Amino acid sequence: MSSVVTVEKRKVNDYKGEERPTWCPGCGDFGVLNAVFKALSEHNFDPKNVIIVSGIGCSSRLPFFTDAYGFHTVHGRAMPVAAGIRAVQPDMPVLAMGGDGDAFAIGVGHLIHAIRRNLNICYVVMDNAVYGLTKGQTSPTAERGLATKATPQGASDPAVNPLLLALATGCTFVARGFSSKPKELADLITRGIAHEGFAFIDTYSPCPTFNTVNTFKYYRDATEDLPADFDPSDFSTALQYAASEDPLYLGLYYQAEQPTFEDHIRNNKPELTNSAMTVVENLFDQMS
Amino acid sequence: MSSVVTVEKRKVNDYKGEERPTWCPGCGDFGVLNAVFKALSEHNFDPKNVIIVSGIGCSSRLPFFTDAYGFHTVHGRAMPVAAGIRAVQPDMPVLAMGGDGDAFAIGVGHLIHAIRRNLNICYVVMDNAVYGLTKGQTSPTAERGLATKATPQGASDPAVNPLLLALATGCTFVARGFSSKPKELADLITRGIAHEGFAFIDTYSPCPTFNTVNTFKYYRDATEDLPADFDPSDFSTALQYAASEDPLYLGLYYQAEQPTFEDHIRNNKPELTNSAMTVVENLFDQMS
Amino acid sequence: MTRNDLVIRVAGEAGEGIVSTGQLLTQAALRGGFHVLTYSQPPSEIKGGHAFYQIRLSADRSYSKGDSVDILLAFNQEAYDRNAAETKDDGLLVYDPSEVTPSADSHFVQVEFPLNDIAKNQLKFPIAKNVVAVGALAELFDLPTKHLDSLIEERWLRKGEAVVQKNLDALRAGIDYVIEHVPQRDNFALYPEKSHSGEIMVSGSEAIGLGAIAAGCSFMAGYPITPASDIKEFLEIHLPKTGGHALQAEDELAAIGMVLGASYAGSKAMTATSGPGFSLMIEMLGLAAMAELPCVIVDAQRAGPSTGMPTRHEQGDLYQAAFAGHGECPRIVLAPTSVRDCFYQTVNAFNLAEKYQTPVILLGDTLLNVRSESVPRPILNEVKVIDRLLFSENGNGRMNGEYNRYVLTENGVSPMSIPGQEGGQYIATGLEHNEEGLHRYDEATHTIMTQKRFRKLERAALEAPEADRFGDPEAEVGILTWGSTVGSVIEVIRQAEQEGLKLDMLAPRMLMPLADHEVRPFIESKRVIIIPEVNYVGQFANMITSQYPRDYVRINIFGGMPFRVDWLLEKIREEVAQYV
Amino acid sequence: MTRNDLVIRVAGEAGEGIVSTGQLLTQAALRGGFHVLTYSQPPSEIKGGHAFYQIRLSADRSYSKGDSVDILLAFNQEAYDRNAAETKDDGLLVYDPSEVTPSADSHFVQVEFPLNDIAKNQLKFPIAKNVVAVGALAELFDLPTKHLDSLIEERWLRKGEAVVQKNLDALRAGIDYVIEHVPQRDNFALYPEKSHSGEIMVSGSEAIGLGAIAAGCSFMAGYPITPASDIKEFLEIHLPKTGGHALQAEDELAAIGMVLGASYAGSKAMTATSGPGFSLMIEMLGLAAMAELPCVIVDAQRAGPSTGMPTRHEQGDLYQAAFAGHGECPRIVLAPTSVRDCFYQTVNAFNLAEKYQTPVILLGDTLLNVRSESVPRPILNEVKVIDRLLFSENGNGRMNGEYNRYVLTENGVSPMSIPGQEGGQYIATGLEHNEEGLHRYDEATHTIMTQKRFRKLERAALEAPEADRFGDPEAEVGILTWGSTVGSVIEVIRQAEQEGLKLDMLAPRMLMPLADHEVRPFIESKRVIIIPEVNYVGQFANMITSQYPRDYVRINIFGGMPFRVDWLLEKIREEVAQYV
Ligand SMILES: Cc1ncc(C[n+]2csc(CCOP(=O)(O)OP(=O)(O)O)c2C)c(N)n1
Ligand SMILES: Cc1ncc(C[n+]2csc(CCOP(=O)(O)OP(=O)(O)O)c2C)c(N)n1
Ligand code: SF4
Ligand code: SF4
Ligand SMILES: [Mg+2]
Ligand SMILES: [Mg+2]
Repeated sequence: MSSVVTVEKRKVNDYKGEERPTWCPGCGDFGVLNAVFKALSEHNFDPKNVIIVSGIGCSSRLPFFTDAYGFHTVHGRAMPVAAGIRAVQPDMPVLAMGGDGDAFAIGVGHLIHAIRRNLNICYVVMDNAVYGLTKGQTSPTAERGLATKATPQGASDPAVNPLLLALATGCTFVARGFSSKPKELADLITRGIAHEGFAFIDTYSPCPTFNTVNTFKYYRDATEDLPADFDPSDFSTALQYAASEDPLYLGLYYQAEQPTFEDHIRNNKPELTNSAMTVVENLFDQMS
Repeated sequence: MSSVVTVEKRKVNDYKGEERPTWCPGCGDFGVLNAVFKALSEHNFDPKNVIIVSGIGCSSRLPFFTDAYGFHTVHGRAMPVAAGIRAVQPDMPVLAMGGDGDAFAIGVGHLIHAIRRNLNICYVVMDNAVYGLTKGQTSPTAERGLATKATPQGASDPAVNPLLLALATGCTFVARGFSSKPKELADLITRGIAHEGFAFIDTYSPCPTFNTVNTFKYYRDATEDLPADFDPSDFSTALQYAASEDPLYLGLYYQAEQPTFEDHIRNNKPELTNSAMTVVENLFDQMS
Repeated sequence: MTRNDLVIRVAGEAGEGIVSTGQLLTQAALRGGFHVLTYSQPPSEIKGGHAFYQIRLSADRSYSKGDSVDILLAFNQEAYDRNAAETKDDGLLVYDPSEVTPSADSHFVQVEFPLNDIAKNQLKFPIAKNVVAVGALAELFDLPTKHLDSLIEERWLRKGEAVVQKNLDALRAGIDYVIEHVPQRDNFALYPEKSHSGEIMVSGSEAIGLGAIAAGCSFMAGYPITPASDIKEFLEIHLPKTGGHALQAEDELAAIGMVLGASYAGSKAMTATSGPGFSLMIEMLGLAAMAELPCVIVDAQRAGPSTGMPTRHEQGDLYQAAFAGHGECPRIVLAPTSVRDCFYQTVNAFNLAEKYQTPVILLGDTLLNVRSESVPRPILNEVKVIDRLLFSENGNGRMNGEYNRYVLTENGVSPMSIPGQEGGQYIATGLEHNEEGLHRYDEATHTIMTQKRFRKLERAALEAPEADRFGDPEAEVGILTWGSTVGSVIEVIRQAEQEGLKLDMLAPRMLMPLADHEVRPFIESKRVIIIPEVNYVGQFANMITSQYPRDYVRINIFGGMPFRVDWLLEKIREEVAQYV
Repeated sequence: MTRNDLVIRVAGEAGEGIVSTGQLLTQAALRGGFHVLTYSQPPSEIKGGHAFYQIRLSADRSYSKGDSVDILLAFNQEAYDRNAAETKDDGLLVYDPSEVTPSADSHFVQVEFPLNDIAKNQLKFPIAKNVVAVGALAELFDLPTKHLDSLIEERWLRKGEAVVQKNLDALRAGIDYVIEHVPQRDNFALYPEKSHSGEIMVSGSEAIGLGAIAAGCSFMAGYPITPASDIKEFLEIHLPKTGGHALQAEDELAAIGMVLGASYAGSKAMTATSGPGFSLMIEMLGLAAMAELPCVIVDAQRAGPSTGMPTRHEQGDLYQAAFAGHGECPRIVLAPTSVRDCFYQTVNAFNLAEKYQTPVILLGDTLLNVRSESVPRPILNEVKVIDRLLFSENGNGRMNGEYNRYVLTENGVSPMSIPGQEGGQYIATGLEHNEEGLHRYDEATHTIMTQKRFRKLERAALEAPEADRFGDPEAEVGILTWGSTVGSVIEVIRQAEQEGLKLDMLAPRMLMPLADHEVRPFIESKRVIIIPEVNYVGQFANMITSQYPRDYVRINIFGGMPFRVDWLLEKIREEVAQYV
């Protein structure tokens, strides 16, 4: 009477949404989207059990192009929304996706606190050093002097180093990917999802429309894989490599185990909980 | 006919305001206020040429107790207000003063960007690991587990390390002070004011009313001066010492020279500027 | 002579037992069957400074803090100086002559009460000073000692028998002193125990917390701010007992963000804040409205603008609650009218949020949130809880065989899905979107979807929680008001009636949208309508006028304090005189 | 037959020269002395997708984009399919037969125009396709070639003589083709050059930037957002020329914070944003009101709520501008009624901010900010600039021998000091404060200071910038409107007049506070008042009703588009019919 359940391994196509991506031809975000599909299929998640949260920006449109549950929030607020989701559904995988402006300008305060909480999500920042959706202003990851059509005078401040920032605030999984290395990126995202805690993957994802400096070629020339014998459990080496400006290393810089936000929430509950009305009655008793 | 102008050196009392501090007896902020007076008198600034900006919190009340110009802003927004002031008055010394909640919870995004801009101000954070003014909730610098009357379940997240955060985001002057070491603190603030760029001084300033763990005694036992031969120009050593949890080092961790926000503003202007109406007329011409 | 209403104020240096003295009396009086209503004013200083705790005891239910003080216990000279003016001329002043020298021309009945001396020298237990005071005050208004005895036992039991006994002695010392030295204390005695036994003593903030739990709230995120922090702290402790969770976010933007995430994930979620924090939530209020996510935002109003006066009272955020948000942004606004109502309107807030998938703003204020009051214990199995309308695989929410999150319906409400639900995938977004939830910018979509979102409000108005009514329905003079001002108005109406002036009050509990079926008949049936509120521009009066154009009499105060009953009655008398 | 009004639309794939084609024509027409008004709709896609650029040319000034298209240049099939419906039945369709196949039943005058063929095969210069098209269109409406010749020279001179010549050839090829193949083109010819020469071609965003500079603005901070980014980008380039500075902040909270810091430090400062960013500024709007810091906030409205439809039009933020902010938070709201008015109202915004030391919100919108229009060149020495009222050591702002920042005055305005000024030290704060600026929480202070802050608004209303008037002052039917809707209304009134229907329009430019001396007489003198606006609830209509209770006829649309003139006229006719 027992039946054998063959769990069919899902394919990349099973995660595609009906909506076709609206990105410009040649946009780096296509590569990231594919890597996400790949990572999801690696985990063989049922799309109905995945939630993808994003902010606002070209990159933040990504949830629309998948078949998962999604929340396209407002500019800079993907992190708190993800935290609220995880507080309620601590067992459902949550990916956060968005741009560098979203993550490091308006949203950087939340990013730091999401990292500090060790929120168990995987956050992929599609880093193109500009604001794509608003037509090409420089973002916090633009190198000082980067000039664009919208900001012809060039960026006036030095770039934020997202990896150092993540490491300094206690991030338990810190990596850098590149949209045009789809296999490696998919692998990083797969591992980031598997990681228990906050997985941060800063990902070069060029914007050919508005950033003519930080192109695919630029990143291909500037990047290099982390050494084969690199030890991602060593915090100070990670800091050192993260500070490097030439080359820019790709790969997993650091991984550590720490209690998560979700652990805390689970531990905060008594073993036996009561119905709402019982709890209220008991409180009334105490107030008489 | 020439007259000799004797510049009288100003005294600490010359910087006191009419309003007496409203802090609880024994609050660490008294020591910080005195150190500020001392630093201002070291520089012999005329009080009318100093601006003190703050957020909201017990500590942020500080401007009211001085005779300088001041802006007691809203919670978490001291940094942008200070930037606006400096953009307009790039030669007038600006101090920013506030609490750890103000700086590292609601205001941390702005802090990072003020640091990145290398805004030429001196920012003293009075760190008591709690929200004093709202009666004792834990702040982002509270160690995990710190329980207070308002948060009896204890802090659920690990503490932010303000020094690492500042270093990772490119801060050009990073120091730690302690309210009960008035001479050393005054000296740090004096040097922070003299520094060309963003001077960040995280300062232990206990709240005896709401934090019964991180007391004066606690910090006296936990802290130690940076070694006498410490070299504040060495970034990686600074990172290393900043990461130390036992002991907690006091002193100047790091100092570097970098272009400032104000440099950029000065450089952005043409040598000869025009009257507003001339500029507008010229633009009209181009639009015909 | 005994009275049925007594206001006692304990005043002194903040942090020196003012609050504990008041609370002990309060609880004893509650158990004694009196109605109890407290009022306190925290000091403006960070610590220390002058503070007081006031208790109004009455046989019948009272509705406001009481305009003036019957018994003033002044712990020090400043307490006397600051509070004498608010004490009735025939009131009773209790003071320690070692601390206080009353002015020569004082009219009060004065009781010299060597508190420090008794505690220190007679009892050899200086910190029992407050308990001595409690005994004295209780004796003055004739509270049976049994309640105090048992409260003292409960309170100090953990410290051992000896400590309990010492406190009981202190209590007795206070009682004895009064018996001996205040022969004519009849004047302050209250009617014997009345029918308020079985009530619970609760603050507005606690009532909101209790309402949230009862309504099924399972997530709360907040950020500390006066006077809303108590709600967060209450839920941090009690929500986990139901399996829920409350937490402190890094700021208010994060708090509302978390709430929307939790709501999307299937939870009934809320935040609580005051004006400054509420202002920071406005962008995401719009997101909730657009994505049609249920959520409850409590705004415990305080005096503004900006940081304003964090510990003072004002009804200044109605405009913000009703109108803030860029673009046409539907929301429901509720205002409880009493501490008790805080419980019920919080339940309604969650029910409306779920039923109409829209943000609901609950307007508390310093007066309501901070005040403790004895209120009838809510009967929980009469509390109706509404849960989310979910799509079902072969019924609700399907279009062309697929789930459509924003399917158009008659009442504008579309079935939701919860992550994990098979076939329920959709993208919640702040962009304009079609029925499927995909972003679309054409004229037809925006027109239809705007109508859909507002249609929900039209329906909600039909089911608005019943307005608060008081007074004579036949009266020609109507008072239209809202929120905590209702307390003062009820007492005004009672007093006016005794003087032969008939008044009728309507206080809508749903302020946005207004329930036309309640408001219109009231407005149409009155010759004169008076709108008192604690703000400058007459925010409610303006809202009413724009919907029901006619003339209204506005009465506004804006000094950080609630309406005094005598003052408001006088004002109303003046206004009515002009129309007669 | 020649006409005096012509609407040309160039449609195709975004990024394929639509905008450059349109702009070349626009500038040439400007120099030709026509009035020019443009309208464009950016695609909803991030790149690519369908887009168009529309130009309305007229001998007399026109006020709206034009309801329908006279000449449609369709670059591809989608462009034809999407825009044919908006093209007049007797309109002209110009298309490349290699790209477009018009439908069989099309009524248009159709011109097959082998653009690609000419550019590629005849000229051997494929990218000159757009210039060929410009030549063709210019010839159709009879624009003197000299303006195009010189524009082409100016534009390509840097690339060398040869390139200039090639483009001139392309232009000529387009002209020649039309001369040869479209004999009956008279129908599209415009009146010869009229009196608009000497005008400047400017967008609303540019006009705001120019107004700011003219008013003495020396600091601007912003954060990119559609449709306001252009203002920041304009000022980033041009403000430094006066010694000022504009910069991109990390978010809108920072932008408004910087503005307040700059204002405190003595600068005239502004920010510019759209709805979502404006919502984030609300907390600090209150700080500006409380600390009485002058500042200008431009809100270029777009369709909401939430992220809404970033590229679409709506007048949906009036409520937010007028009412957002916790507590009683005074502010001034201005709404320019045309591109030209954007310049003048920006100047007024700065003047009012300085004079009344209060935040001033300037409401632009997608229509005004994005549109380019030829407008009379402002005469700068007629522009009045008001500077800050500073305290002086022995005059203004002193009390008991000391400077008092918030000294009480008759009009509520107290002299300011600027850091560095001797004896001028004070603490700007969002706490309630006394005249000295020290925080105080007593009833009297809050009452008096609230009145002070609102007294300023009462005065400001008396000096409101004059309302926009149009139409017949004797008409019994009044139209009350605001902002960019004025353009459509003016054209409605003109057209109605030709049909014998008399209408009169009042559009206040100051919406908060309202100028009673303008609004009341208008309202009292009309039998019927119609309030058209592009939003759902009738935000302006509600504000008007609450202040001037009576019945109004509301006309609302909310599809992301401005009013069509013909539709609005028809609606008004219907409404008026009911009242006659
Ligand atoms: C509060 C708010 N401010 C500004 C905007 C306008 N805006 C939309 S996307 C964006 C930046 C996008 O940059 P990034 O996050 O790097 O994403 P990208 O488009 O480059 O992928 C901005 C500023 C907004 N939607 N909301
Ligand atoms: C927007 C906003 N949220 C919350 C508050 C309430 N609040 C006032 S001070 C404060 C925190 C103070 O903590 P900290 O900055 O550490 O200063 P401290 O009092 O400890 O010196 C908070 C949350 C506020 N004023 N504004
Ligand atoms: S604008 Fe840039 S980031 Fe946006 S879709 Fe196009 S290429 Fe990608
Ligand atoms: S509450 Fe704490 S931080 Fe505030 S004044 Fe008192 S001791 Fe200082
Ligand atoms: Mg980007
Ligand atoms: Mg603190």
